[in-house]
Amino acid sequence: MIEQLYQQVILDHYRQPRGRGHLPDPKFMHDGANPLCGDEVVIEFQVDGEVITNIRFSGQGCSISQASASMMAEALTGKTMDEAREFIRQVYALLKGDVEPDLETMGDISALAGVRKFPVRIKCASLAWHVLEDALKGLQATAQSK
Amino acid sequence: MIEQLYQQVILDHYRQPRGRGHLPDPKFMHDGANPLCGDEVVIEFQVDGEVITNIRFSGQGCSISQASASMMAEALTGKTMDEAREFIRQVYALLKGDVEPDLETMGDISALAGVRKFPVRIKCASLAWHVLEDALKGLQATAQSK
Amino acid sequence: MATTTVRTIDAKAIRELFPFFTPHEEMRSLIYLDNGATTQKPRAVIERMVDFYSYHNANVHRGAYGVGAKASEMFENARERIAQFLNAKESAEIIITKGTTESINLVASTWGESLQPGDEIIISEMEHHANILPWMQLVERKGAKLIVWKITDEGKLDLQELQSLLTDKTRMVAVMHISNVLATVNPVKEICALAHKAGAKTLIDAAQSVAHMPVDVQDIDCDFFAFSGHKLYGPTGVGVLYGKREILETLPPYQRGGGMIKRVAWDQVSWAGIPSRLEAGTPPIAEVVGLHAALDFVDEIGRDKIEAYEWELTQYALERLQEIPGLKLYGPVDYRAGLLAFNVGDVHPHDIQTVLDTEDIAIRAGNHCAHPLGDRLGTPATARASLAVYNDEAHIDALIKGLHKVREVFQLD
Amino acid sequence: MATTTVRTIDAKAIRELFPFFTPHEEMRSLIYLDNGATTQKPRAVIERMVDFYSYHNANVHRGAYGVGAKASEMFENARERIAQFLNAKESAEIIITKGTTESINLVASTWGESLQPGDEIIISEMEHHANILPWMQLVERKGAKLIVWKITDEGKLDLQELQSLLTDKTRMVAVMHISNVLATVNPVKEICALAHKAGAKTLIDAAQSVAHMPVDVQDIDCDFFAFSGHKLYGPTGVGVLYGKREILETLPPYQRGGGMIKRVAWDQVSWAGIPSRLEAGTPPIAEVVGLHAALDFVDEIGRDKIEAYEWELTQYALERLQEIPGLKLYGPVDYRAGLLAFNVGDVHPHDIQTVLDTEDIAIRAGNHCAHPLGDRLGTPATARASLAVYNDEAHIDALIKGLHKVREVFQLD
Ligand SMILES: Cc1ncc(COP(=O)(O)O)c(C=O)c1O
Ligand SMILES: Cc1ncc(COP(=O)(O)O)c(C=O)c1O
Repeated sequence: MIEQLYQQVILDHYRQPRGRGHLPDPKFMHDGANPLCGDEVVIEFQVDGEVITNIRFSGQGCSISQASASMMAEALTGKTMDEAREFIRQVYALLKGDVEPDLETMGDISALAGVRKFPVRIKCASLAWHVLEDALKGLQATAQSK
Repeated sequence: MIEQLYQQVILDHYRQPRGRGHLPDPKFMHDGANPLCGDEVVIEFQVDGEVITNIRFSGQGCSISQASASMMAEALTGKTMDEAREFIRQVYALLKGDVEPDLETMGDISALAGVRKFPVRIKCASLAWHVLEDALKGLQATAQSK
Repeated sequence: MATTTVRTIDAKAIRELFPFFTPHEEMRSLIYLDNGATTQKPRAVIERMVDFYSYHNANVHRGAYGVGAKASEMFENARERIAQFLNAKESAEIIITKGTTESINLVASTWGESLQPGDEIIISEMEHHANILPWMQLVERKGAKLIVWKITDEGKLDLQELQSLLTDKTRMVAVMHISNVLATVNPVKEICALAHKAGAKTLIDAAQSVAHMPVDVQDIDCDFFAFSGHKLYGPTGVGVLYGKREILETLPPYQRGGGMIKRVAWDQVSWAGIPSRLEAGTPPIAEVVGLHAALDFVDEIGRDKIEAYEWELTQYALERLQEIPGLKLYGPVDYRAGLLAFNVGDVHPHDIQTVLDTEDIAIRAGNHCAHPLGDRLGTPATARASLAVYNDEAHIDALIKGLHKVREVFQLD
Repeated sequence: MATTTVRTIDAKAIRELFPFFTPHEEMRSLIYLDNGATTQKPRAVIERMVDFYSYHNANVHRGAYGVGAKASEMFENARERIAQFLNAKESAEIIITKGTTESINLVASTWGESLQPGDEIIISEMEHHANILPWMQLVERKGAKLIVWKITDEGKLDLQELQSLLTDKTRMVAVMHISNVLATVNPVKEICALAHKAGAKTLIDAAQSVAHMPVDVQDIDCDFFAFSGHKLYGPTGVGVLYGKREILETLPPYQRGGGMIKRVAWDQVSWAGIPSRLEAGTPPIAEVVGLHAALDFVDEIGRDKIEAYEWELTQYALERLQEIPGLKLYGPVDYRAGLLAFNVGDVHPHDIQTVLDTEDIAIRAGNHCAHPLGDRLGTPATARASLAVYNDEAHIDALIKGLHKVREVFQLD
């Protein structure tokens, strides 16, 4: 059971994170933390028209929270903001068990389904996605108010 | 049992207190309260040489605390301070059950023995005596420091 | 002395849910009429705490999995339940404290920080010390002013009078929901509306109301609402402060320690959000879990039913107390909560209490932590019988019999 | 891996006194190594509270006879017992609070009132947030200065260093008795002597010590001493502040409400004496009664024996932890309390915790409410196993096995 949580892909993303670091001139930056365990994730990204062109993350915390941030940076780079929003919804559904993992559409992220048996770790797995979701909401609100 | 607590003499002292009131020019004044029930007793008195010449009390509280103050005013007026101290010790012994009530030496005060069966009322019965004892201690300390 | 009212509640059946009222070696059985001071605890409350300590005990929050996560979940579920009980918008509006007293002190300390010299706080003349002293200290500290809303001769609060006290300097109106001496049920909804119209905030001291009537903080529209677990069939050591989110979010921390910060460095501290920011240190975990069970207990009976039943019982008591010559009752008689504060002739309340105690009836005697009200009523102390859902007419009958005995012992004829 | 030490305590027999460790449906049985966060509760503690709630429940003080007087007596007896447990001179020196955090906040708020601009408070670099944040707030409010007593590389406090920090402006030295991360046992007696020589007062945060070693406040000669019931086999919702009478008597009230006054009028208030003055509102009555039973539990085993036994067990743990490649242990190894904070390779402490949790071993992971210490150690989080009297070598063995599993899952080879 524990091996379902800590699958190879998770360890890989934890140890060789994609997109860990900072942007020289981040256009958008948003952070979040899981106060119960202290996990922290900061997301920076850039936008070209509707497309998210660049995602970097920093922060610290358990392997799940950091691997999940890495997977997100990888999966959402190049997606439009609408696509990203839809993708985030899919990830929540995956974590909750509402949809089954599908390697084809979700890639590495399927491995996050392992948290289902560890309810308290769902917050770790969803942290980075919540941070980006919040950031996109902020963007939308700014755009609409113009 | 309840009639042992509220004996006729107690009710008499409660309703017709001896020495209730104030001295025009009190030489000594001391107060005390039973924080658990709110009983309050203030004692004023005068001293002629070694003799306590005048005792007045004021305050408010249950019949036991007020009757006991009245009895004290009556019993100790005219006694020397040493005699008063010894008397106070006797009253404590009576309340604790260490000596038996004796109408001859203690008079009305014997009735206070009724509180023995009501441990929480012992503090009510002893309040006035504690106040005077404290006042006499204060006097002694002042005298010795001269 | 039968009543004609329909019995909406079977008090005897309810008493059977309480170990305190089931025959036991340790104590003779007691007619307990001191519910204003604290209520007895149903078996369900005691057992929920025993269950917590026995099988789920762990500290909450801060990175615990397994048993710790379960404890955190039970704790946060209780917070949700409290929010629902009060009809708060969300559980983040529920701050766990150790009691009504702490809840009010917390508001006076944190919200009170924003007070300016010359600002005014209105409290009523009937308040408990817990809703007087924190404000006294605050106005002194801030150069503000405490305005006392006088009671009517009937023992009520007059809204006209409040109108005339409200000024553009009024920042807070803090009143009790139900008086612990007069039993007056104050019109808190109307009070809050008037206060808000004047731009003031409101705090309701609900220590005496939550166990005895339905409450809805959104309907009352108060800004703060405070109560204790132990007067609500729950454990000691726990209380609640409800506050509207938009106000709580502006408050600085109260006590400081673990659990209420995001990050501490020697040169900089950032606070956690609500409710954590206002809850430093290990909270009363088992007590909160026990309080959850107490709310369930109350709602299983139904707060509407409890209110109606206690009013029936109160009417019966009011009627029968008239039999006692020389008895002076305080507070309104047209409508009131189930508290009955009185004096009998020249007998001191402690003596009334002692006589009743020998008859196995527990009442309270004293100033009930409301000295200024005692001064207004001209009596430093009263005897007080206070009802709860497990009391019934037989208890009132015993009280009446006991009061006749008081008159007899004190030869009042 | 047998040890040669003489087993002074039969941990298995002790576990049988705890419902948490007896087999039950509700939970799989757990190896509980999170005692630094909170301890489990012996049956005697739970039962004493059940007994109180079932048969003796009443509010304390304020003119109650019968059952109320008995409750007051139980409450005050517990205060006496706490005084005796700490070897305080008298029970009036024992203030009931809701926990260590409140105890320290109380001192910072009340004693702190007398602080002057430029005054200095010394705290150590290893303190828990509960002994940092109240002082930070105080110095800010008063224009005073917080001086941080740095730890040595070994994780200890150096008395020479303290000497150099003490000035004629030092008003308070506040340090923890035992570190909840490093497990360092600080030389509190020597610290108090040095502080007093400099004219400063002292506060000891004893949250981690009272359950694990004999303490004697007169011998330590501290001015204040704070701890929580829940880390001492007692209930949540209750803590203690010891203070020397001559200092407590000079303190203004902390929270305000019922029970802490002599007399309230609109224009004048007079306070009650100690300890009441510092205890506003209904205290955690059942919790204090439960704490009494917890002190009895500890003293029946004997605090000398507990200290010796836990040191034996700690030595065994220190030895065995060396088997784990890549394990970094924090804190001194020559002597320490039974807390073991560590990291394993690049595995995050929460992941260590999760793996151990699946092996039915409960430890804590995180910053342990000591961010500044984490900064000093260069690690935001650690995994922490912490021992109590019911733990034994088998638990350490299981921990070691679990850590091997961690290395395996995380492919650390
Ligand atoms: C050293 C130390 N001080 C203070 C505290 C705070 O105790 P409490 O949360 O019971 O107030 C703790 C426990 O978390 C501690 O370990
Ligand atoms: C109206 C009122 N307010 C406040 C309090 C204080 O409650 P606690 O002592 O639980 O803090 C009480 C109870 O004594 C009360 O009756």
